[in-house]
Amino acid sequence: MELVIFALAALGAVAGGVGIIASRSPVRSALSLLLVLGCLAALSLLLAAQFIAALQIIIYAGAIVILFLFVVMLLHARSGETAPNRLGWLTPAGIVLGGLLLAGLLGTVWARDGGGVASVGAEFGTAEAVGQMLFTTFMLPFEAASVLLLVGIIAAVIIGRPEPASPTATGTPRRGVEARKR
Amino acid sequence: MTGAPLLSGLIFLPLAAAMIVLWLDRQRVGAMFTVALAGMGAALVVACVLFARFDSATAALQFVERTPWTGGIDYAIGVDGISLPLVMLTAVILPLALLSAWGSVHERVKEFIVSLLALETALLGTFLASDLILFFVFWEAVLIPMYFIIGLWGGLRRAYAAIKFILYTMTGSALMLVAIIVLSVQGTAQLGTRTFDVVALRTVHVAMPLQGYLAAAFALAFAIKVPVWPLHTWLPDAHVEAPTAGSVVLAAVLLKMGAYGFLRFLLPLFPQASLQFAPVMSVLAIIGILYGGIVSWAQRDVKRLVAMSSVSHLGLVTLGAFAFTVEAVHGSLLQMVNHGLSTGGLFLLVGVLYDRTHSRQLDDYGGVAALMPRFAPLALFGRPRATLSRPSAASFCRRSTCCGCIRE
Amino acid sequence: MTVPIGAYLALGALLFVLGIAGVLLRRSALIVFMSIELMLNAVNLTFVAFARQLGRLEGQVAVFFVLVVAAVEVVVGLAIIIAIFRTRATVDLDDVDLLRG
Amino acid sequence: MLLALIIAFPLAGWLILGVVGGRLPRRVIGILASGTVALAFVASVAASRHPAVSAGGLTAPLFSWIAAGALTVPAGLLMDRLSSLMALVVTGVGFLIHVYSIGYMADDRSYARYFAYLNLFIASMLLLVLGSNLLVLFVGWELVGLCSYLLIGFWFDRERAAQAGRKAFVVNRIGDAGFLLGILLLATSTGTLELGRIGSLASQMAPGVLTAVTLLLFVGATGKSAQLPLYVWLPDAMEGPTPVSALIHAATMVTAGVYMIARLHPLFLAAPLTLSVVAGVGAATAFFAATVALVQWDLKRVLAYSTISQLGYMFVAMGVVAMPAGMFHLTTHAFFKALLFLAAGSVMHAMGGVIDMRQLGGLAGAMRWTAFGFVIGALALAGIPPFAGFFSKDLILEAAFTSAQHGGSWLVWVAGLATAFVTAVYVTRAAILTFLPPAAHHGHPHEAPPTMRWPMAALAVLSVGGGALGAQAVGAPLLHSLDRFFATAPATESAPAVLLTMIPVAIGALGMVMGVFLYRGRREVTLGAVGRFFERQWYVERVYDAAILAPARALAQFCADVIETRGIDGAVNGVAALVVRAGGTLRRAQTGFVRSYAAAILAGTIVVLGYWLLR
Repeated sequence: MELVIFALAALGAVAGGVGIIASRSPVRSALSLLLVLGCLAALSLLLAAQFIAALQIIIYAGAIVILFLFVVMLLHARSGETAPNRLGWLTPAGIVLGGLLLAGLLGTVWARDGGGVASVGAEFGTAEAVGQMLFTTFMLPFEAASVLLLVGIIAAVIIGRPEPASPTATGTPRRGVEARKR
Repeated sequence: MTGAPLLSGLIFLPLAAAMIVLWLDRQRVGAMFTVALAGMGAALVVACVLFARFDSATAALQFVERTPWTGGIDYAIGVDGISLPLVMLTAVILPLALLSAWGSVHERVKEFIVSLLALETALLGTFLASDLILFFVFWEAVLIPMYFIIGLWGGLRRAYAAIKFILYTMTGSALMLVAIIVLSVQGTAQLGTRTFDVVALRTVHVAMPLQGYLAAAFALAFAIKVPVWPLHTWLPDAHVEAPTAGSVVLAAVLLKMGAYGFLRFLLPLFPQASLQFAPVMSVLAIIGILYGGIVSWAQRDVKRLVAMSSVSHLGLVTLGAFAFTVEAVHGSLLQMVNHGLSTGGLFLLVGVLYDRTHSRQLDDYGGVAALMPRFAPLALFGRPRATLSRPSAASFCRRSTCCGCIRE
Repeated sequence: MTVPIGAYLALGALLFVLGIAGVLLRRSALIVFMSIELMLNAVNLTFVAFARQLGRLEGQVAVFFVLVVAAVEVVVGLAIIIAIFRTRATVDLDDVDLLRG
Repeated sequence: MLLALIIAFPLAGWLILGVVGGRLPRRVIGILASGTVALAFVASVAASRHPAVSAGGLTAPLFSWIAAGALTVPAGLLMDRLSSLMALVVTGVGFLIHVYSIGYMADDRSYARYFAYLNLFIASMLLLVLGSNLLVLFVGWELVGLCSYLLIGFWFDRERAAQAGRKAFVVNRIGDAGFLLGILLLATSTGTLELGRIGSLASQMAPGVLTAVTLLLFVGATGKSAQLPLYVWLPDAMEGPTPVSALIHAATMVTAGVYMIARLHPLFLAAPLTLSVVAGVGAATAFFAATVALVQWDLKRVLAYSTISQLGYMFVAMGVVAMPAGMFHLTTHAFFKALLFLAAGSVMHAMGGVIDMRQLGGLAGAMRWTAFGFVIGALALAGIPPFAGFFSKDLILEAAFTSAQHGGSWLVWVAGLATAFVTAVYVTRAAILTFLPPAAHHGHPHEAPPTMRWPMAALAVLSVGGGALGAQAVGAPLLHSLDRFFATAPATESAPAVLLTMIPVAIGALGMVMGVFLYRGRREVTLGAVGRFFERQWYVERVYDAAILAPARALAQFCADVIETRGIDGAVNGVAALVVRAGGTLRRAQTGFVRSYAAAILAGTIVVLGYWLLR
């Protein structure tokens, strides 16, 4: 029974991955990313990581992909590839390198396989257990993560802010436009 | 011999004078020069006192002063038979160089005097330091004022000459630093305490292959300073571009640091390796002697001519140093002092000529002797003294190498 | 018959390579971003798989932090893309080569 | 102590004149300079009378000069028979020439400097002669070379004089290098440089080393005494004032080489090969110089070549182991050659510097003393019996003859005779062209002032009476004293056959008759092609230029330009350029495309992964 779920989820995830790369319109690739996230959540459940699965759905699928869609909508018109591809050599190189990496990774996985699966209690992956650990041993990283988020927010606001129409009172050269003139 | 800290006084007297000069007003050139001269004069007096109270019987270091500085490195200075003549040479030559600059240097006089004084301190320190790191510090300290002297008050291509001078010496001394550290590590392993003292490190026995590399590093650093044949190209440029005072000091004393290094550090610290290097260095020295002579024959610029002749004279010194017999070492030391005095004198004369005629091309000097009758014999005496001094040194070379080399 | 952990790892590897292929092959900045997200998720999967195999929760905590980082990265990245779009009116990565050596 | 005085006097003279000379009045300078040399003469006479001199040698250790490890060199003076003779000659002739110079240089601007250098020369010559150690001798040797440089180039504002001075110095240095090599080899093989002890150690040395040492010393001698290979500087040295030529280039300095060989005769005696080389070079130089003298128009150059030729004779004497004869000839030669030079000097003095014989002639009338002096000198030089030249030259030719009998080469004796003949011819030519009418000059010759005349007179007397020193009839006091010194030299054998002594005299007379016949009435006879060949010194100078100077200059240029600038500097700058170029190529890797960087990162990871996997 578990095998069937695993197979389905795996298939879905791979299809989603291919969809991201192959699809022409960015919206469809965003949706295929959504599919991948869903399948991954399922797989996490299989691996007794309920909290992670929930997180995956809420944060990733809920917030990040939505953000993507916003940006796609914002830039929807000119996202097609019009300019000639100057890095012609990159596609074959990408495929070759990708293949090599896959072989390498699979090699390591196959070489290291073995080692039994540890038995684990029912409340193994629950939010309570993870939360317990998060707020005790991983206290410092947790706080650091929060600071990181704060910084990220501020950065996004500053970068994303549209240029004010008139030059600012302090006479600092307006970014962007001046930079290009030099 | 505790007594008054004679050596430290000797080293830091010029520096004190430099401080005073710095404090002086820039316009009062006369005052600055007198203060500087007083500083150097005092150093000369101390050097003479040192000479008087130096008993030549013992070979050990005398007037040793040792104060621990940081981990294993201590401010240890001492003088012995090898460094005494060179200290005296420095103490004599520097005031002369200063005097020669009195008339000829006009812009930025204060900085010039300060750098000359700093140079004297660094030179004295180099000759007196008996701690490897302290020696290295003074060795590098010499470069800075010399760089400014060549770089700021030099001739047309002074920037090129100054940089070339610095790069040449720096590459050498960088390797030397590595060797010093490795040596001290070997030393601490065998002696127990962490030390850079030359006398202590002498007893350290270093395995042969490693000793070879260490000796090679030291030899390279010193070979660049004593221009041994292939590494000498910085000397003509530095001489041509340096102002008179600079060339005098450069020729008379700086070149001796390398040879001093051979005698004081390379031979005692790495006996087996030095034996191994002896044939190679002797051949290079011989080439240097012949090559220096030949090239100086084809020179147009008189300073370059004297520079190349210095290459040849100092080839003799390295030959003596690597001959490992008492006479040879005596000879090379004597030759160093002789060369210092005669070449220093020659550069002073060239400086005087240059200030009058502003040209250094040999063929302009044809009838100059008539213009300055008293001056010409001085030049002639300067020149033959160099040749006369040569026989006394030449005859000291080691038996077979020397005859071999000259016959060759 | 439980699924061997190796399968999960292999799947993670496959997804990771797909992500890389996406980064190399596509020229639109957005698609590249999504493939990066895909790669991050592939890594999350591996983390979870190992956590399960070793029975240690640290794996899942690691995933938590990866998520945080991914979130910040997306936010800042998209802001940059918008800024570029506003000045260069393009999303194509190859146009943006001002930093040539 | 007496010995030190001999040198101290001229040295003091040099110091005083050198330092305060400029301010002293001319008269005082002259007297001071000549006075010091006179005192030196008196001191050397007193010293040579000292009993120790005839015994082993009066020594005066001065100070311990070098004490370095095994090699200790005590500086000291030594006077034995040989050096006493030399000291007397140097101070005696020197004094006469100083007196002569007072008159000759009367109107010269740098009067004091001239006498200072002259005194320094006498002092260094005495140091050379009285040195007890080979190194002290060498220092004297170098100082003498320095003085000759200073005095030849005395009128340094004249380009030719300065060049001649430089040439003399360089050629001498070449000789000195050989000499120094000899000393070093001697020092290393015998361990000592003490002249006294070298003689005894000569026997232990390996023959090969001994020959090498003696040959090197001989190279030094040829440099200083202007023998064939290194003679080129002497003719040009005539640019200096004439008294200088008389003193240095006739009487004293050039004989230093002969003295050195005499001083080290035990070494040379033990090296037969070197002896034959010495004799050969001596004979060749004698003949060569005589022929060249025949065609010179400058009177001083004639005398210069004749000096080279007479020195050749002295080396022949050394070569055929007739040291006493060589020294005797050295003495007599000092007298009559100095006389000839002084006479030439007074001619120049009278004619305002003109010395080219083609513009002289008919001076006998006005300059009676000078002419008379010149003739006496000429007769002595040609070897006509009553004069000194005959006795000394004859002895050498006899020795050459006997050595030829005992297996030496006949060529030496034949060359000696030929030279005697040519000498007679050129000396007659010089006399006729200079003094006999018709006069070709337009100046007004006047006789030399007394200060110049008296030294010439004294030298004339010595040229005539000098022979007595070695004449058999009078018991040859000088020869006997020298024989005892050169104890190793064979005692003078039975009275030589009268025939043997008559041949050189006949040849000399024949030469003079030939000269009179050829150049009567001052006909400027050029000997055609042979004359031109001789004139260009058998093209020796040109060979030197082509064979040595040109390639040396090319080598110097090559080293200076190619090796120095392009070679080493090139290498250094090359390295710098290399680094810059490498930087350039790497720069192109920064394409600016994000995706190419991604690809690069990926490649990196794969490599690491691969390494980790396959390790």
